[in-house]
Amino acid sequence: MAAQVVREAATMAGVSRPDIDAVVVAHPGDHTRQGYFHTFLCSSLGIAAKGNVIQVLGNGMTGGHAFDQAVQLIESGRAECVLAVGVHFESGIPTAQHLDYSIRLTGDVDFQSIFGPVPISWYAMDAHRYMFEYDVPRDTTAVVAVKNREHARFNPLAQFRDPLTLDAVLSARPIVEPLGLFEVPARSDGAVALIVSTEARAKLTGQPYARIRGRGFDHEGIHQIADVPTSALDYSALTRAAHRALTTAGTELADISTFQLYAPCTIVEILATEALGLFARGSGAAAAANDATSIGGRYPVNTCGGCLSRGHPPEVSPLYDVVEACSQILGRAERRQVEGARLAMCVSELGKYNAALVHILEAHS
Amino acid sequence: MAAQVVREAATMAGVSRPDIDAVVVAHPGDHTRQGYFHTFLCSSLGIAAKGNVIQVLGNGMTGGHAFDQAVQLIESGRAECVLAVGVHFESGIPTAQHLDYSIRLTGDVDFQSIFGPVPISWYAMDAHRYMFEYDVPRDTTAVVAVKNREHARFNPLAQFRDPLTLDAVLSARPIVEPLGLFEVPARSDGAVALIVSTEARAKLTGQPYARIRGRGFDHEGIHQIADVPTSALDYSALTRAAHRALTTAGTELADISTFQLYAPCTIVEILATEALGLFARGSGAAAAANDATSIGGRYPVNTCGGCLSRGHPPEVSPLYDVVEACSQILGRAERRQVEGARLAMCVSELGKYNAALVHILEAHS
Amino acid sequence: MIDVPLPTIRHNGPRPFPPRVSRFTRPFWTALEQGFLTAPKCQACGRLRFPPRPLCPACWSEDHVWIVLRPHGRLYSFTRIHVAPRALDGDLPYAIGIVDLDDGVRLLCRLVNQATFADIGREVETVVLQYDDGPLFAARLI
Amino acid sequence: MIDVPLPTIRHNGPRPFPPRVSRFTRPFWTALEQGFLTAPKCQACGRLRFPPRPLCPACWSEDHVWIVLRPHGRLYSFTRIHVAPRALDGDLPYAIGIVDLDDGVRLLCRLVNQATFADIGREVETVVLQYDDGPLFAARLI
Ligand SMILES: [Zn+2]
Ligand SMILES: [Zn+2]
Repeated sequence: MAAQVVREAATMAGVSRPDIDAVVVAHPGDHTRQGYFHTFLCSSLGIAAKGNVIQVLGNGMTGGHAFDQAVQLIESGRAECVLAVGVHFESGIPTAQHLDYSIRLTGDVDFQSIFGPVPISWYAMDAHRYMFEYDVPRDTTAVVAVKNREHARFNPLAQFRDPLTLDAVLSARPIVEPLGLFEVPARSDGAVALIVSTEARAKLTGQPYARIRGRGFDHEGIHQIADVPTSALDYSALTRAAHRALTTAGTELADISTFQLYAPCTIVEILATEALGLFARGSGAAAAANDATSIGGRYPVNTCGGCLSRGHPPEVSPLYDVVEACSQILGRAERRQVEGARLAMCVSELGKYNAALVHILEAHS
Repeated sequence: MAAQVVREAATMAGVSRPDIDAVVVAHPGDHTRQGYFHTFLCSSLGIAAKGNVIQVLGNGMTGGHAFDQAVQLIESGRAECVLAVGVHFESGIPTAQHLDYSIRLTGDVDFQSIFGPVPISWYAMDAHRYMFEYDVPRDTTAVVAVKNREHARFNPLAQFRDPLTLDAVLSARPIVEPLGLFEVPARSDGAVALIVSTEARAKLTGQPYARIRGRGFDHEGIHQIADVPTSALDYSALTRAAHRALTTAGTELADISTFQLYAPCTIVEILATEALGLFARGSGAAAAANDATSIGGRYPVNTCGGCLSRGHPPEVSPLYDVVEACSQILGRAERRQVEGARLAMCVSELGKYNAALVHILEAHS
Repeated sequence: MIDVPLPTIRHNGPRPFPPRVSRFTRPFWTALEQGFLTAPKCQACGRLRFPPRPLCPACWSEDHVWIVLRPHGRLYSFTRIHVAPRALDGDLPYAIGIVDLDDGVRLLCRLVNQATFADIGREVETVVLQYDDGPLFAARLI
Repeated sequence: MIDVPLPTIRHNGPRPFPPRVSRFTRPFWTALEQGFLTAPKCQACGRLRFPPRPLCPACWSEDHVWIVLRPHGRLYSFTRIHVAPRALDGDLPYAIGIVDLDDGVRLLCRLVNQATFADIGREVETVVLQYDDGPLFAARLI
């Protein structure tokens, strides 16, 4: 499957096998039986690379790192045409077994994981606190699930495309309270391959392409929660990373046409939009309820349907987001198209937005 | 332990905590219970990084990637002061259990791993073939183990420092024939932390420092063995990667004072010296037997004792090699010192030298 | 000086996901067994470290003394979990919470009550859960 | 056309490290069960793919037919392994070899003989090892 996705990406990019001089793989997680998938993939595809062949990881940011790594290989002059690949298969593994593995990832294994905080439980605690601090009812936050399903309806790549009502979201069985089944990600498989090249090479194809115009990163030096009482809701790493990305891009938030935000739960999308400065603290949920983040709204967020409806194979999601960003700015998003989209922002994160990685892409035609 | 090594590295480099703006961790392998060690480490050390925080991997090249990644973060302008860390603990895991994991790494899991080719068995087959093709007796190849032990005797960081005789090597129990206990790596734990910074920042310390002068990479597009009959002994990825590193460094092989080669088995060091062009094909073992790769010889190789005597925590070894290279060119190698060393080459690899990563370091004082 | 041990709640059977005990963390688990929740306090800068760790994240000093944390705090947030790893399957559903202790430490732990949304921000105290193979710490509403 | 099945050697018990069988690799294992070692041959460029894989590494075509490989080849190298993963503990020591088949395919497999250094470069033939749960392929000196 990975091999087929690569072939399709290469075809779309007008690239042939010998052009590829570096391969970056988003570490596929421990369920993939084939260890060191990246070099296995090179062999399967007969790719002899002179720039680099590497596997990268970092929680939810894994796919974001893969893209960033590809960009960096170009920027540092190590490669001219990089293949970035993400593959994730978990649906063959029972949920409880999957969680045995994942609780070791999102907590101090000796002082936090021992209590069983599954990854999404950290976000659930954010949801409760948000409702408490800003006096926001659950149905206002839950509307994000409905909005994203509306977006996914027009995305042929999405995992869930049937309409979803707010009633269905609110009456679904609880998973990590206050969040129910439709406010947390379903389990997904997926694969994405991207080609990142020098601009000179992209021009040669004669096709429209996306340029990486800005990049920002921040890690707040905290793993999940701080060791002292402080706000857990400000996602300040994202605020700083986005500021850096906008600065390097020489642009402003108001100029961004569409946002792809890594948000495994409804509350995460809300807090991320606030951390970006799209909405005031405590007002992100209400803004979403007023369609501000819908296609056609002021700040269209997760036009592909996001983690909740497009699907969320964790290591792959940020690469899907780059695909969607390109589709939007190149005017190929069909019924999901944000009118006149020129600049798109992609955000991935790790932990509980303890770190954020932001890229700004621009259309060039 | 990782935290203490980091503190020591920072002190040596004259760097304080807020200076560090990126962290790269060599993926510590599946025995480390704490998942996503990199972000855990940032939290433990209170490092808020604005450049990047990432974990990288790629078989034996994992530590090499971590160093290369740190260099690349500097080159691409994303960071000014990067912490590269490798940690590996496997001695608490029984050998057979460790091999359950590692056979999935060095072979096609469905068509090769099923026969039980432990990682070093691939090198063992190279040893047999080398002896056959070039009519070299085993004791000539085995001498590399003795030579490396001689080097390790003067390395306070080495795992094995007692003298070792050729008789002891030859009469040791077989592990992967023709290789016996002292021709393959023992199991090791270890940790290394490096600081890589911009040259401007290094100059500020007023201390001598090592500059990265050249870098080369190559992946031959093969996983372990080719699918058609061809020489398995030419390690041609190394030939190409070294050529690229020398070209970017604007220097020649003859100018390199010392070589740190990733060589888990005696035969690997021999074949790597031949692939580098230090010796003609088939003559590398005899050259080692004639002290050509000893300290004081024409091409001193693995002055720290290499994987066999310094110790071989796989993800960490390439970082140890950078430490040794710096010690040599900065004149701090004490009784292992290669006289007048100015340029050092570090090589890491994956699979069976299916890929090679080469850095050339130069002293600056 | 705190010399009254925390309330202890007995649990039959072993801890579902037992912590490792290292040379460094042994004092923590020994003290907890005796009813005291402790944290290393940096001797260089005075900061408490939680989770306990050998190096101070603020100043990188290793010097520390173990001090006993006072039991009183507030519930910052909580969740009740309905999908668990295999080890915790028998405990479903279970609640965990983020607790801010008066001593200025934030920690994650089990919440022994059937908490509701209305309990967020309320007062809690730390307790010891004593299993057959050793202790865990937890919080309960007061 | 090869219509004589390979020699079969019976083994009691299951394969120590059984391969997964996917939709793509099923024809390989089915043919092996019947005594034939096969490989996909690219319909676009004619290259044989081993290990079997869905895409041709040379031309990226998926088109292929499964062809039967002739049993004759040479031993490129081998090793005898004395330290094994848990699954293969009962087989210790065991030999594996790299075999170059006359059809131009290089593969890794078990070597059923007590080979010695003198056997390197000698002729081998492929055989089927039939376990209770399915087949593996192997080579033996002739
Ligand atoms: Zn301190
Ligand atoms: Zn072909």
